[in-house]
Amino acid sequence: MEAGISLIIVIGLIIIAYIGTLLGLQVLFGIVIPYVAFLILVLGLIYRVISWAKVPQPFKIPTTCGQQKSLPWVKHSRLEAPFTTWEVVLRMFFEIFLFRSLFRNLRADLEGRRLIYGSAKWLWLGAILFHFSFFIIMLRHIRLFTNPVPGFIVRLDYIDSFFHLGIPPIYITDLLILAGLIFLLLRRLIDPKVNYISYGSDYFPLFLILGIVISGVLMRYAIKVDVYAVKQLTLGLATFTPTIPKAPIGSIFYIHLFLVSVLAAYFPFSKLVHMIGIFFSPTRNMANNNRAVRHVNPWNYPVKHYTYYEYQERFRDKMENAGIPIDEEVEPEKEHEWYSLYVPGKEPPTIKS
Amino acid sequence: MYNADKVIPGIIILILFFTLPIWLNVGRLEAVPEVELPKEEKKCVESKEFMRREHMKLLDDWRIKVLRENQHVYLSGEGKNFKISLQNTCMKCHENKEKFCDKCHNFVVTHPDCWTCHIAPEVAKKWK
Amino acid sequence: MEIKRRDFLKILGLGLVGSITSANFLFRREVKAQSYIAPPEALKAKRWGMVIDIKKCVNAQPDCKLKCVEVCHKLHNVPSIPDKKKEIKWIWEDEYEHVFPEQPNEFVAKIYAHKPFILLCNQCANPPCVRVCPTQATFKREDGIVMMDYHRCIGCRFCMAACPFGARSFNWVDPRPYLAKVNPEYPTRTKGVVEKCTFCYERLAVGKIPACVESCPDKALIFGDLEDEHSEISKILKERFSIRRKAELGTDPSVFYLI
Amino acid sequence: MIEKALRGSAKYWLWVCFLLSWVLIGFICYLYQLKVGLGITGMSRDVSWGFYIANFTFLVGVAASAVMVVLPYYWHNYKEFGKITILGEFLAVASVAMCVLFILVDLGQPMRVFNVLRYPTLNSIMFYDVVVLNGYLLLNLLCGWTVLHAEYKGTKYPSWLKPFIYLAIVWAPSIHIVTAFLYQGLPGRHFWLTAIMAPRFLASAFSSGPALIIILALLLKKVANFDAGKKAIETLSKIVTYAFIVNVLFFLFEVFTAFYSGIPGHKAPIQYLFAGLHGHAEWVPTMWLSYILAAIAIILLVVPSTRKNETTLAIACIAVFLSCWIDKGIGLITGGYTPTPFETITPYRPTLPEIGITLGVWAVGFLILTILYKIALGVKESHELVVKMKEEV
Amino acid sequence: MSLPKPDALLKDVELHKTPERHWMDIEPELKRGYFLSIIDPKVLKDLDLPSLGTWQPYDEKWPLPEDWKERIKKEILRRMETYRSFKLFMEICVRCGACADKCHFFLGTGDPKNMPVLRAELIRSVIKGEFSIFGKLFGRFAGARKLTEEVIKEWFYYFYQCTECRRCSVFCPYGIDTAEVTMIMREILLSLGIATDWGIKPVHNCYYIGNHVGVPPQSLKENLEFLIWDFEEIAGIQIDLEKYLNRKGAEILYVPMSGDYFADPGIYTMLGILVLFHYLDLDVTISPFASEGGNFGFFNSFEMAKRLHAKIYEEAKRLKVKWILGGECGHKWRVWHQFHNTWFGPIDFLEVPKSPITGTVFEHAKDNKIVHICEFTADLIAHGKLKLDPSRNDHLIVTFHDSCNTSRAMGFFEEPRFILKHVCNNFVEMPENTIREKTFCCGSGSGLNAGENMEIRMRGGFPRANAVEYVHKEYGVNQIACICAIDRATLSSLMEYWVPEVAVSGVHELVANALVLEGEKSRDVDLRRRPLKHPVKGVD
Repeated sequence: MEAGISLIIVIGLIIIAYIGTLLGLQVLFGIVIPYVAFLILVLGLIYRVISWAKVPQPFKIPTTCGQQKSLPWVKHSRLEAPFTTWEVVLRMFFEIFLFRSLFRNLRADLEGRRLIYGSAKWLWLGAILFHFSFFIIMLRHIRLFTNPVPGFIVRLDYIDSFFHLGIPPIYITDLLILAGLIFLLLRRLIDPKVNYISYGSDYFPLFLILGIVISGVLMRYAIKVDVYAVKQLTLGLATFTPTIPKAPIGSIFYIHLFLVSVLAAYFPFSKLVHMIGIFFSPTRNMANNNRAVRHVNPWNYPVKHYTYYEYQERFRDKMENAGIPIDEEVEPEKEHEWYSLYVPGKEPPTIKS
Repeated sequence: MYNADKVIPGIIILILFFTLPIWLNVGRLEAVPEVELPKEEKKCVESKEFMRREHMKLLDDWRIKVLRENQHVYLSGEGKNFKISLQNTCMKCHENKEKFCDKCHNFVVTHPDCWTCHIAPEVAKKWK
Repeated sequence: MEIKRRDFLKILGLGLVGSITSANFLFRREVKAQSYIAPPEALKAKRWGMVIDIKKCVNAQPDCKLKCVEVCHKLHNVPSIPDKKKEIKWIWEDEYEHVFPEQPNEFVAKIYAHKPFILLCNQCANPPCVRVCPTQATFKREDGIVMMDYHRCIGCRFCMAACPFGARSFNWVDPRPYLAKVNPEYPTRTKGVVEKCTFCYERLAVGKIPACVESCPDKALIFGDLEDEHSEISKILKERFSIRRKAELGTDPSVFYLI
Repeated sequence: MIEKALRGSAKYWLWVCFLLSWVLIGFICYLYQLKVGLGITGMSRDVSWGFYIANFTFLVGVAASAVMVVLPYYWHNYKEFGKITILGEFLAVASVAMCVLFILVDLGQPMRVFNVLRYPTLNSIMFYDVVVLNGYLLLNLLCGWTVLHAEYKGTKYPSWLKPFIYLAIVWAPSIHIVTAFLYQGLPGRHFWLTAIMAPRFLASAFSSGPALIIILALLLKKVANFDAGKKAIETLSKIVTYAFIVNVLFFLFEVFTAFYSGIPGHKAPIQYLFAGLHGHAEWVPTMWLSYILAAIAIILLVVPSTRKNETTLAIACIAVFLSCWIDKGIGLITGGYTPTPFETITPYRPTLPEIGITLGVWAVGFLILTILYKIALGVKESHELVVKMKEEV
Repeated sequence: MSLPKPDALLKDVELHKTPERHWMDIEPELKRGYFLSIIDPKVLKDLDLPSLGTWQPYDEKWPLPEDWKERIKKEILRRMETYRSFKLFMEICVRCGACADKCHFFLGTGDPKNMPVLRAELIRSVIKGEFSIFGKLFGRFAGARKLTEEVIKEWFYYFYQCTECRRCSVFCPYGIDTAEVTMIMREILLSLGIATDWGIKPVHNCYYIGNHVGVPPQSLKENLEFLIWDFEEIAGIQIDLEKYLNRKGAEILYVPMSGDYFADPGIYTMLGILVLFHYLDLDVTISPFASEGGNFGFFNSFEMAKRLHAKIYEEAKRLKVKWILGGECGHKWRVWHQFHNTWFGPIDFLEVPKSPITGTVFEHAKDNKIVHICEFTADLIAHGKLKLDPSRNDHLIVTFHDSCNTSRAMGFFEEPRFILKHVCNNFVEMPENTIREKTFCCGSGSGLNAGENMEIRMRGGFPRANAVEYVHKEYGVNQIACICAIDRATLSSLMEYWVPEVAVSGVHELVANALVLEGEKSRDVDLRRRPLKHPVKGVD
């Protein structure tokens, strides 16, 4: 159901863009919306980043997946239990670029009374295919926003279209991203567990990106557009001299651009912010050096606790009888300042960063 | 804000990343190239719009027709006849590859490999 | 869950079908009345063939200096590569014992000892090169010409292994540096593809006979339709004794040598 | 399971780096070839296939030979091959991968390689070869990986796999028969035009492939503490013995046919390879080396005591492997192209960049093999849960 | 205990099937044997905690106060502003499902709400539905729902079916840690006064008496004395207990766990440690006031954890020791390792820990000055300071259970293994996907080790027990060693249910078993009087 609705929404978006071009709203769909969407994307992401940065991480809670640094002769797992900042950076690098945690994935099956664990790297592979292709495709699109196009983009474009399949040659990443997306979509539909936890907001970006990819692919191979005119428009956008080129560009381009704009505007306010969020993940971006380097909690507050003096007074007789040494030096603690989340009027001072 | 030492550079990198094309253009931006159109001929085999979109497809169809089906003449939408030949028909009007083809192809970055075999007029001229 | 998923698939299916049909409807391209024709002046045949009159040829050679080779290679931008191993040849000369190695005949050999024979692609009726080509880059046209589609050749060189006549050349390197002069009307080839004589298909299309035939000052090369009884070539072959290279291999060459 | 290949001793990483450096060298050479063209090789208008295709042909055999361990294990339930089967399957994967790469580097226009699939040509043996080779690659990956994964999970492999295993068994000879057909169906190449080509290919495959498996098994015993089992090695060495004798016999049959019939075209290639022709004798020492190695191998293999001794067996297997490699690689290709259709001789020698690319491809193959074997052994090791006390300080 | 037989227990578990209905439509059915009863309000009052009066979870109507919604929302928002972890985990999950079958409770129940992603979704959906415009607009399509009383019941039910083991966090591509979510959600429930009897009583004991089980100082001493007498009878060696109790000026403060001097089999670990202290003649003291290293406060709220932990900090100060040595415990080490010096640091009245026997300076503990007993012992063994005869453990085939918290919050893997390799000859690992960072919880951590929720405990412990069962069948394993006091208590009942042939022990019990003591007498039994394979020849 959710998937169906998501699909219908995406189709609706396509129709909106199509009708928009029929009505001659090229300026709206080619200039205004892209600019607004891009602005929302950048500002939205910055807003998100700041919203996270404003919240302190009270404790240092790395998830350790390997041996801590301890005695010198114990082999320390630098990536899995990083001790220094540099090791944390490495861990984050592998996490962000190679999806290391997903690589660990297993699949549990119950066979009679036995639990068995199988290797399950398909999700990792699908995710890698999708994300890397998406990244390369984004880089490739720089060719439409720069003039002259930088050499490395030209080379990237050349390598990506190495195999001469079709006119113009097909991009390898176009095939890979389709494979990755279809895998991710099918997985959501077919795997009962993943299907069960999926919302419309999980399907929507999938269909949206699929729509972007398919419209892009169609534009290149089937419903051709005047690339020269397209670049006139896109370069205009990048150089803040937006114009709608005189030569007409097919609706397919405006559909593509509109879907991209929707994605950009949707990005900062959806689960897609995981792209930035991962950098903030405290279980991954903190060093497991808790005992060596103190972590400061800005809202640490004193708490009420029972003192030894009270304790010793309570058990003095018993302790003396049992021959446990009594500490005569200890004095009752003066009233110490304390706060509590649970007692009215004693709440800890509110946190302001 | 906490971890400002990392967050602020992060935000800067984020902005730089999303505005990468702008920075790549700085100091080297060139005007949108205008292709040099033939002086005598005003009309290509098909309409300008069609040619701008589909010329590669058309050329590919031409090749198949000539090489594989022995059909050497193209009958255009307007009923005109054209001998199918990149070198002898297209380039007779568009007499300079660099000023016509390359201008646009370099602009939008496509890598057609026509010219490893086919000889551009200016190349033929320069041949010793 | 099951029912739910089926419902969903229905919706998805409907959506996909809908979007595809609507896409077709929305993006239908302007239909153009495009068509292709063969030019009326083109020469046509059921099976093109060639006869090489050895006597004429051998006798004329001191004077003609193999004009056929020169003209062909110039016309088709065939490079002259000094390294024999990387050579490209469409039409060339060789001695009897190399041209007909399967017919070691001392006496014939004596007559033609070290005399140049003209060689070119035999345009076989049963061409092994076409049989082995994995991409149909080499194919046989209806008029019997064994064609090369350089755009499709992947450069696997299986055809070279299959051709018993050594008629095929491969572009081991970019040929252009080896071209002293260029014919701007004809393309060159790119490195990594196989090439050979194509009986001047481009000249046939405009009503001209192959360049080698046309250029031979002594009319030692005769070109025509082998299946047309009234053609010159058929008549000659009916009248005179001719041999073909390695006929026993069953490739049925279309190039005949008049002895 | 792949993570098992990412954890290893210093020696393992040293070996991987060694291979990677060869891959890099090969890749650089290939970039050079891509830029300049196949002209950087020693191939010529007359000898238009060379070292690449020679190695390809040989490796198809190695790949096909996996069936020699898979068949007895799955078909005849020969339990002794239980541990060695996966070695065979993964060797096939690595070999076919090398085959595919050798074809790719031999192409003049590699970017157009997909034309083979875009324009499927049913009359071309090359098309079938592409189909059977890639099919075999997928089958072996599927079977090997699924069975290994089942082992990793500690279960039996799923029943749906059975048909694929049987298909792979039937498929194995087909890859080599089809590869033989590439050659034996060509008119005008006397050396290749023989109905015995396919059987000869199979015989050489079933000797060189298992010989390599034996060498690898003995090597793994040394470096990876993996014992394939004495019985398995013994059975395999018998297979090598018989197949190799048949292989040499087939060659002798060819010699008989050529020389007793006395047809010059048939004699010429053999003369060129073993004695020299028209003053050309480029490959004579190499070819004799091949047959001297063959003789040594046969002696060592036939005598039971040397066959059962691991050292002499290893020597014999290396001899078989090299002998087949020369005979079926270089010998077959140059023999096919010499003399040329004009009864002349154009000598062929691979150039340095050509050898560099070849070594690069072999390095890729061994890298794949190393990784797959590392995974396979890692999975087997992971079931060995007893912790052995090691002095760690 | 009306628990079905082991084979019958898993009959209803389907790992690859999901219910027909959307999870938001499935109201929680509070099954007996799955949840804990609610704490007596008096106890809450003693601890200055809010209370809802006397009631139980299965009551039709929960006595929620009138302003409960506002209070809950306020508590959620407060935590979104103070815990970046919580805020982030609520916002970046993509529901990839990698965590789904990693949770031992899911594997033992097949209940989709036990998939870590859905467990977090229980709160995530409310945050969307109550605070986000998108969520309010799109409702269920965006995974949003409203806060209702049923939701509170669901939270209570499922956040007390999470043992905060962090296994899901290992597999999550963003490191989303359900333990963090669970801890915060339990805090939020506590803010209303919803707390379990089993969770709060030990806190009360610990707060006022010094340890969870409420052993007063004199009983603590008696228990230890009993252990020592028993040891004297077995080995003929007398340990002087006096110097270890509440002595000021010692070099080291050792903090045990109540489980280790309260019940079998923990007591043997305690004995092992005492034997080791005796063997080394270590200048160490134990405080009856801080006689609990474990921290049930941690299972209720961060604040309570700090309130309980304060006493260890204060005792170290009072006893004027140089550094602190911690016993074999799981979540205690989470608190000690990850929270201790954030709460109380900088801890400058102590010195950087240095082993008085080997001289090793524990650099990695230089700031919070706390050393794990296994680090300490492993260092001794590495320096050859212990005379060990591993054959004294030959009657045992030992496997090692990595405790969740030491594994995934500390990275503590090699030290105990190093010790085990040196103290016994038969050491077998469990299958690789069930150990180290992928280890399975005993199923009863985080304050769930009560008797009333035995069914969920046995289900949750099933993955761990299943791996033990495997090595028991394949290798004859008959002893599982662990470094967690809750493990020692809960694994015993888990093993009794699933693999009765396997006994549970701490690592230091095995150390003491293998220790060759000066002046020991001949014996043919181990510390817990099980016959030895090779009797010990003493000096008698």
